[in-house]
Parts: sequence; structure tokens; C-alpha cells
Amino acid sequence: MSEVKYLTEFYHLNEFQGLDGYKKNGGYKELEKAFKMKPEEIIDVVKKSGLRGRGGAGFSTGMKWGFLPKNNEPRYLLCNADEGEPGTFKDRMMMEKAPHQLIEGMIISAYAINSKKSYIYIRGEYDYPIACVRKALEEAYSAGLLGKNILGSGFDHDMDVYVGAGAYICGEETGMISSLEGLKGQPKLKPPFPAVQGYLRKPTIVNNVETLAAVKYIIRDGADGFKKYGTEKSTGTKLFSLSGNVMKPGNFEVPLGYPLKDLIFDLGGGMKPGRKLKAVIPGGSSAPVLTADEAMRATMDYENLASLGTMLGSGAVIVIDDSQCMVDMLGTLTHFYHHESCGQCTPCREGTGWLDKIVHSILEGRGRLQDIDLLIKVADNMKGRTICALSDAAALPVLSFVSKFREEFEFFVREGRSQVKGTQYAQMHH
Amino acid sequence: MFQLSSEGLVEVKKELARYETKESAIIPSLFIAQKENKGWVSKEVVNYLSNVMDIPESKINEVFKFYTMFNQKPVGKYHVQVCATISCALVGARELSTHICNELKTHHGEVTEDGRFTVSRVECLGSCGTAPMMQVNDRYYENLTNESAMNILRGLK
Amino acid sequence: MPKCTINGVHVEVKDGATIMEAFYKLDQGIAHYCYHPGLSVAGVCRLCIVDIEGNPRPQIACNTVVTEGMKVTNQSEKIKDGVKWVLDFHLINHPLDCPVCDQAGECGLQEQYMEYGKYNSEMAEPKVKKHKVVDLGPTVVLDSERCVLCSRCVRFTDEVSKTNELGLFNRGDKTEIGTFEGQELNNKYSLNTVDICPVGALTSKDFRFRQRVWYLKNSETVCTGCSTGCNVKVYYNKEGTFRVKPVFNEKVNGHWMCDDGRDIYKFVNVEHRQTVAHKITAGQKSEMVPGLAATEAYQVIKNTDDNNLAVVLTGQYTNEEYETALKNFKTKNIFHWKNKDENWKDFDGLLIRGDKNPNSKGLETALSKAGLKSDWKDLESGITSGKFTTVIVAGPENIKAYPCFDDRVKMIAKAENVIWMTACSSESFKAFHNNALIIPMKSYLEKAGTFTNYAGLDQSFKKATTIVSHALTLAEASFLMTGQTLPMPATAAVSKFIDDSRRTDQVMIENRKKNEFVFKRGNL
Amino acid sequence: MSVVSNKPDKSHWYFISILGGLFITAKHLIKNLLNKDKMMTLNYPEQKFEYSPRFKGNHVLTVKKDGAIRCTACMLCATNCPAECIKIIAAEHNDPTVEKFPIAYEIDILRCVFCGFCEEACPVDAIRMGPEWQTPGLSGSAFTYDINHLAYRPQLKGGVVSVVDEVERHKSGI
Repeated sequence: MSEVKYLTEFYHLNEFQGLDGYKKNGGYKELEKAFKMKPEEIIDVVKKSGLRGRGGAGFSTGMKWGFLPKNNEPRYLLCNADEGEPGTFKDRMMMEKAPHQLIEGMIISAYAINSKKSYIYIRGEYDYPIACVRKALEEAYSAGLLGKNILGSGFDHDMDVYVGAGAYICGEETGMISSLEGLKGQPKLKPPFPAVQGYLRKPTIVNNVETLAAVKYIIRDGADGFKKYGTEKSTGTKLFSLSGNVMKPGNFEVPLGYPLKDLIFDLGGGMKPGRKLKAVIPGGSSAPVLTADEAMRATMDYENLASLGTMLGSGAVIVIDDSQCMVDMLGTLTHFYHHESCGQCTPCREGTGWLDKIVHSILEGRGRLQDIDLLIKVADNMKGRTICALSDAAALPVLSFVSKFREEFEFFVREGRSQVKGTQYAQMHH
Repeated sequence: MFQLSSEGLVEVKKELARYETKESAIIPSLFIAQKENKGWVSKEVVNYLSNVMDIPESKINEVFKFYTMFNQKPVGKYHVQVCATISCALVGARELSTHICNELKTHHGEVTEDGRFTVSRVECLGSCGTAPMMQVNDRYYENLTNESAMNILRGLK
Repeated sequence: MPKCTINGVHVEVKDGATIMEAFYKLDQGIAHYCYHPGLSVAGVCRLCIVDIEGNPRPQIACNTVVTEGMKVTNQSEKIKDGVKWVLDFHLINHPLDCPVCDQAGECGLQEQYMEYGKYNSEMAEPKVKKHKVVDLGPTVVLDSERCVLCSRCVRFTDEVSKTNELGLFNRGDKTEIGTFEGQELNNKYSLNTVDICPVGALTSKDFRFRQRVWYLKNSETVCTGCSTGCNVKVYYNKEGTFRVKPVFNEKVNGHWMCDDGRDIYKFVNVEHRQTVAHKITAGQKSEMVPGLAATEAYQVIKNTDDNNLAVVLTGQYTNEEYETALKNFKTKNIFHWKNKDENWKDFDGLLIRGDKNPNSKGLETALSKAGLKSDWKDLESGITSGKFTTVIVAGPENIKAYPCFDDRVKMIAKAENVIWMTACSSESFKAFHNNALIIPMKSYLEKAGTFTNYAGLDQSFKKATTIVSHALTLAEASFLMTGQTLPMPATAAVSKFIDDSRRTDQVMIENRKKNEFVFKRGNL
Repeated sequence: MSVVSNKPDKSHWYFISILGGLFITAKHLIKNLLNKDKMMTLNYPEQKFEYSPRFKGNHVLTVKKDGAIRCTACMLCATNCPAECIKIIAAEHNDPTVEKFPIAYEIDILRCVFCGFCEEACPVDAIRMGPEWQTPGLSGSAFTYDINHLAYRPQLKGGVVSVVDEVERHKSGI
């Protein structure tokens, strides 16, 4: 099986980035089509299409829109382009190659939920994508695709870019709302959910770049046309970001339900010569790791991965080959979560630091055998105890790494050096 | 005393009017001020912005200290940030950052003697498919090797 | 009005009330640090987790709204283990310097450890170092290592005092509370942050290291700092009074009190008090017992015509005392001495009022009830013209609140005979050159009574402690000065808001009962 | 009032007991004369008995390596003292790592019952009970030991250094 170019059909064209090139290749046709529909019809189609959020949680988009209160309060649409999950780089490509695709999808979505104002929250490090989206917005405004009375439909909409400043937690929807309000990007308590009280305590819908872009294609092909791809419960195509120890890393669009094995060995070009697959993290760094055996069986859809005890997440496939030390890799992950914990809830604030310290004391040869069990205990007690999912995201990799590669950890504790590399941590990369 | 240039001030005023709340302008304004203050935010900058924006210092300070893109210490002319999170680490980003440090005769997070470079290891920059990579000020350099990275850095004026 | 079951007990709560409020209503114990009834919900300490029937994940009680028929428990093993772990997360980077920490004895961490913990921590890694002994401002000292980052103090400065001095800086486990560099936590309500701090992170400079809290007894009373009449608790022992903390009263002060009110206890302590009566005759000073001085005063008053006698009252005595005094002194020349006329009606919008007397309203009511009306100017002219030969003054206890004190003492000292009743000694009394008697009075902590606050609300309070045992109340003095004997009891002891069953000088040992080591000592 | 005179016949034999007593005395006299080293008595106060270092006598406040008082003025000894003979006044230290220290520490040794609870309660090994106990005085005030006497009296030769090292404790983050 090869790639399915559905969202990424024209990504190889340089002109697709600009408004003219975009229009030439079928751009903004669906917007006109959508304006002829009633907003409820659009929500209905999206619901029927089975589109699930592409950001990580995989929640049904149509259902999310349905949570909005039925009143005339102003409501906001936020596009989550704060792509921070290690291993993910699909939104960046979408914004660079086809900013208008996102904008069109957003206008349609905004029309569906009757929002007058939307923001695209892009992480601050993405200098070039920000410039691309800003330019596209200017073009759209001057072409009358944004502003008052868009294309004579009587629908007004304003869109703006908000640039983040480097915080993983702002990728969490309530964290993003806090950040947009000018506060620290700390997640807010739920309930109330953002769909009821979000940005400025008004109803707010937060969707991923890929989700919003996909809305355009659902309008084009209808719910059934979209469902053509994917499995029964995981519909449509998805962009997977392949990275790590593969020959050809990159973004690949495949239908959901695509075998992970094919993704790595066909599209990704397989392992480097002489190397064997050791483990795969299938859904961004927060997803529990799969061993090589499990990875061979896995298909990339929400249900199958859940049955393997992991998750699809943001679709970032991180491939680890047999030259890598798993203790070291877990060290990079715990360091990441320790660095990115917002410091609000105690279990996460203290727990991420504790995990990081334990893993690093093992790495530096100070570990004790009971530390391995302690890692599991600490991670277990961080799960589900906090406002947002960062605590879970930090705990799950630890649990899976330790349980699936326990002998490596034990070797490291006993010998003070890596089982795979045979060297001490200090000699590994300094 | 830190003071924004007149263009910077106009931009801050524009940002203040741009969003629904005044506080939303804190991040954009800090970016503007950081650019004008040689790449870092000092106490005076926060003080100044507080006066200009009419927002308590503690609020601006909270935001400034929360986000990693605001530097709390002076940095070199070129801030070299090497991503060292898992995807990059798998393909040798940490070795790369150590190599750059050795070549520039500096340590992570420190400014080189000539004041041109600060090398730091940072968390995921969203360029995992093209790892190892580094960000020099705003620009991404991807698919690096030890040599290509040093060539790029030497090529900077 | 949804009904729910908390640990098997049925309770009906207000619409939209949270589980935490239901726990509060039932007075059932639930661990929490970040939740405070007077502040918004933060939901960050994660200690108040409860099991809700039908919900697989434990929920936090402070942000979960009660729904009809909800069954909640925090006594299950799962929850207890969960709380133990969350507590351990609080404690892993805590410096455990209880011996030098002022909060020890009333610390949330200690209480919860005794309740849920009692384990050996498995933390073997170095702890995070943060700033210690940070001077936040004129009133508060911060220790960041002890802080559990519940954000109560930050929310207080945001929501209540609206001064925004405090913030949570940095992120992750490097997060610290603090002010912006160079700024101070300096507002009229800053010490409330110390009260609401569940651990020893914020400590009061005034109270710091002066006493361990377990040496202190407490008693509820009414603040005499201004006419708001905040409900407070004073902490004292045999060495004196040491601090004042607010007590929740929805009608008066809510959960808070001002910093000025916390200084009020100071004049009560013996070093500021008038401990013996002074008799001054033509510049010669002699000491005597207060009761004797009052009877000496009777000799003077007896020889003065009612028209030539003036009585000056301040709003710092109780309603009962005014009533008795006005009954005993037959003169019509009764004057009301105010601390400052110009900002008498000031109000800062939260608690502080310009009228710095706890009972001005009570005095006004008592005077109008007796049909008395007088102007301060009459007193001044009366003294200068020599009309008032004898002046009896029930002076203020809280002399600091009277900027005019010195001038007024000098003015009154011109009269032929002055009988000055005061709880506190003052340098100004050197102005007395003619015949004068200075009679020591009891302070508000040493007597029971009623204060009427600015809004006309009567608040009764009990006697807390005794500091100057032979001092008199105004009522007792007025009896003695008019040649009568003291009736027993001297003042009414009706209490409206303090639990009558509890002795005022009883030590609060509820918390210490939990301490098993106290019991173990008997077995040694 | 009647006096009952009770003179049993045996009481006339008291002389034998006296001789027995004299014999024991003489035995010890000769023994002591022949073997002076094993003599049971001491020439107090010229000679004094050496008590074991674990004897719980007068209190000693220990000092840190730099000679400053170890005590942190936590008042646990005073709280635990059943005789209520310890009085401490705490103050703020200039060094933030020390934070709290006693400016006055008094033990009323006449009230002390030498139970050792203060030593047990101390979390930082600041108070110990030493082997001294013969500490006579002429006035009542001589029995209220102040902080200087407790920590630096001449017998202690510059103070007893506590083994708990503050710097190491801080390094390890305790």
C-alpha cells in the first residue's frame, strides 16, 4: 500500500502556498458550497463523517461542536497550531505548504459554529510557518475571504494569528486559552469545558490544524466520501510524522488503519543498514512505547492501538533501532516532561521532577534496584490526578519503558553502564 | 533604563488594541521588547512594559518567566538552540550540541567570549523528521552533521 | 437544592454548591490546601480527591458540583492511598525544617501527615533548592522551599486586596511565589496571606519566632481597631498576647481583617499598660491601688457641683459600661471625644473605617437614650472659663489611633481636678500639674461586654485573659467614684456568638489529641 | 502511764555482737592498710569519682564546627521538659541557612529532674547531658545556667562539637 494524497494532494506544488495557486487547484470552492448550507447541516455532516480530533485526544469533532450552548453569545474558534509533541511536525508542513487550506477549513468551521472571531495559535519557534500564515491571511483579507460579508453570504469573520512563546503545555486546549488571554499557559479547571466557557469565559472551540483542514474535504466529498478512507470507527486519512532511526523520515498521509509495519518499512524506507527495529512510539512521546513484535501487529487507528495499550495521539511515529539504550531514551523523555510541566498541580509538578531525577540517578550509576519499582509506583500515582493530561503523558512512557524493557534498566542499575552501548552515561554523548 | 524605540512603541500600542483583552498583548510586546534589548528581557524591560501597558509587573513577570522563548539572561548575537528531545536524540543531536560547544569553546547556556554565540540544548522544536537540527535566532537549520553545523555557524557574520 | 450523601451522611446543599462545600457543611474532614472558601477555586493541590459512586476516576471535591443523589466518600482505601501519595508529592521537595518553622503546630502538612501519612518517604534524590528567608515587604517573610504552591496568597492579592503584588514565577518544580524584583508586598491586608498560607511559607514578621503556637491559648473577641468590628481570635499565654487572627463572620468581615487591626493587641501587653493608679497633687506624684484611687476620686466629685463636673467618654468601652456610667454620673455635661473629626466617615471599600473606635455607635446610642447632647467646643470653653472644675475622662485604650491625644490631654489638664481613666500609660500624662488621678482600666481582652459596630450590629464578647488584675472597668470605677459599693457581678457576661460551653482560658488541644506520641509518653 | 520493761535474758549477750562488729571493722582496716588501691572510699573533694561519659548529669549545648551554637531554638526541649526548667528566647539569624537561633537559653538546674527528655526531643543534637553533676553554688542565681555556661564553660574546653554537620546536611538537601 502506498500513500493516499487526500489532504496533501497539491502539496508538491509551490504555487499552492499562495492564494492564486490555491484557487487554481480547487481552493475556496468548498467555502462557497458551505455558505449555501445551513450551519447545522455542516455540523451534521462533520458528525456523520466520524472525523476525530487529530491533535492527540481523538475526540469526535462534530460532537465537540455540538456541545456549544444554543444561544447568541459570542463564541470563538481557536486553531491549535502549537505543535509541541515531540515527534510531530505535520502541522508545520501544512501551514508552510497550504496555509489557505487551513484558512478555508477554519472559515467553514467558524460558519458552522457561528463564530465571528478566530485565532490561529502557532508556537513561537515556527518563524517561517507564522510568516506563511500571516501572508495568507493578508491575501484572504484583500480577496474578501475574511472580514465583513464574506463572498456576499452575510457572514462576518475575523481571523488572527497569535504567536506562542515556547511552552509545550499551551498545546493543551485550556492551556492555550490561558496563554491567549495573556496569562501563563496553565490549563484551566474542567468543568466548565471550553465549549461552554473558554476564551474570556465565552464558548470556544479548539481544533487542530489537520482537523480544521479536513473539514473542507468533508464538505467537498460529503460524509460518505470522507469515510471512504479509514476504518469504521477511525475514518479518513491522517498525516503521520515519521522520525527517528528510519531511512526516510517525513510526513506521510495514509488512511487510518494502515499497518505500522508498512509505514516504517515501505514508506519510511526501513531501518538503517544492519540495524533492527527495537521499539516504536506510535503517537508522539506521550504514547506508551511498542516493542518490535507489537509494532509488527499494530495498525494505525485509534481502536487497534488502544487494544495494544497505547494510543494514536498526534500521529508521530518515533522509530527506535537496536543501537539505542532505552534508559537513555527514557531519560530524554522524563527530562522533557520535567522541563515542560507547568507547575500548577502538585502530582505533576513534583512527580515529573522526581521521575527525571530517578532516571538520571540510574543513568549516572547511582541507581538502586528498588528505584525501578519506585519509578512505576510514582508514575502510577501521577496518572489521572491532575487538571490536564500532561501528568499522564509523563507517566505513560515511564510505565511502558520500564515494564517492556525492564532488563535494560536492571542491567544499568547493576553495572552502572548501558546494556546496549556498553558505556557509562558520561561517555555516551559528551 | 530600557526604552522602546518609537516604532517598537507603536507596535506595542497596536498589539494592545488588537486583542479582546489588554493582557493578551503581553506576549507580543515581550517579543518586541526582547528584540530591542539584545535578545533578552531584563528587569527594566518588564518595568517599562508595565508602565506602557498599564498592567501590574507581577503579571508580566509571570508570563515572561513561564515561556522559554524569553531569555532571562543575556545571550550572544546568535542564539544557537539544538533540539535534544527524543527524535533528535535518536539521531545524535546531543553529540552535535556537544560538538558545537567544543568547537566554540563554550558550555551550554553560556555566552562565548566574543559574545557572538550562546549554545543551548532545548526541547522539541518540531523538526523531528529532519533531525538533527538547530535554530539560530529565528531560523531553522535541518539535517545537520557536525561539519555542516559548524560551516553554517562559521558562515554567520 | 440537591441532596447528596457524604460518607454515608445525607446532606442538602445549595444549588451549584461543590462537594467541598457539602463537606464544610457537615464539618467532615477533608484534606485540602488550595481551596479557601473566600477565594476562587484553583484545584491545584489535588488533595481533596473523593470517590463518587459511578465515576471510575477520583474527582476533586472543590470543583465538582453536587448533583442530586450523588454518593461521595473520602474514606475508601483507594482514596486514602491516593491522598497519601499526593501528600508525598507535596513533601518530596519540602525541606522538613519544622523545628525552625513558625507554622509547626498549625501546619497543614503536619496535620495531613498525621492523618494520611506516617510512612517513610522513598525520595532519595537531592531536593530542589529555592530561596529561603525572602523579605517580601514590611510584614511578611517568604520561604519558597516550604511553599506548596497552593496559590492562595496569589489569588488573595488578585481577588481580595486587588493589589497584584504576588505572582507565581517560573514553571514546573522551579515555580516560586514572589513579588517582582524590587517590589514589596505592602498593602493594608498583607498579613491575610500569612493566615491563609496552609504551610510555613509565609510568616508574619511581627509574630516570627516569638512563640511556638502550641504555647498559645486563643479566645474569640471583637477587634477594637475601628468601627467595623471584625471578629478576631487573640492568641495569648501568661507572657502576654502575641497575635490576632480573623474569624469568619459573613455579616462583618468575611474571612479577612486588616494589618492595622493585627497590631491592636500590642497596647494590651503589660509593658504599655498603666499598672497602678497615680495621684498627682501640685506636681507631686504618688502611687496607689486603683480601687483606692477611685474612692479618692469620690471625695473630689462629692465636693463638685454637677454643673461644674464634666465627663468625657470615648468610643472604646462597652455598651454595658456606658449604661452603668451614665446612670451613676448624674451630670448633664457628658462629652463624646472622637479620634479625628475630618475622616470620621472614611471607608476603604473592604474593611478599614476612619472611625477608630469599636463602639462609637454604642456610645452615641447610649447618649441619645439618656437624652444628652453636647458639643466638644463647650468643654473647651468650659475648661478655659473655669466652669468645669472637675473633669472625668474615660480615655482611649488605643492611644495611637488618637492623633489629637497629646493636645487634648494638655487642654484638659488645665482643669482644677482631672480624673483620667486609661488602660495604657502615656508620656502625655506628664502634662498634669494640678490635682489629677490616673486610674488604670481593664483592656478589651480583660472584660466581657458588647460593642455596636458602624452598622448598628451588637457583638458580644467574653473575657479572654487577665493582664493587670487590679485594674477597673469603667462600670466599676463609676460605682466607686459615686460612693457606691461594687455590685456582683460587675459586668454582664452574655455571649451571643461565642460558644458558652467552652471556658475562655481553655487550651485548644483537639489537634494535639491526634498526636500519638503524647499518649505514648505515658507508657515510658 | 505504765512502762513495760522488757528484759529478756538474751539481751545480756550483746557483747558478742559488738565483738563481731569490731572484727569486721578491724578486717577492713587491715585490708585497706595492706591494699590501698582497692579501698572503697575517696578523699572527697580532693579526689573525685570519674563517672562514665554516658552519665546524665548537667546539660551541655553543643556547637558547630565554627564554634557557633548548634541549637535552632525549636523549643522542643522546653515543650518536652516535665519540670519546665528550660527557657529559650529565639531570634532571627543573619545567615538564611540558619534562620533561627537562641539569643537566650536558660536552664534552672535546681528544678531539673535530669530525666533526659530534652536530649531525646532535640532534633539536631544540640543539647546533651554530660557527666558533670557536682556543681555547687553559693547563691540561687548560680543555679540558673545561661547560654554561655551551657555551651562554653571552661570544663568543656571550647565546647562540644556536634557530629551532625550542617553543611553536609544542606548539600544533601535535608
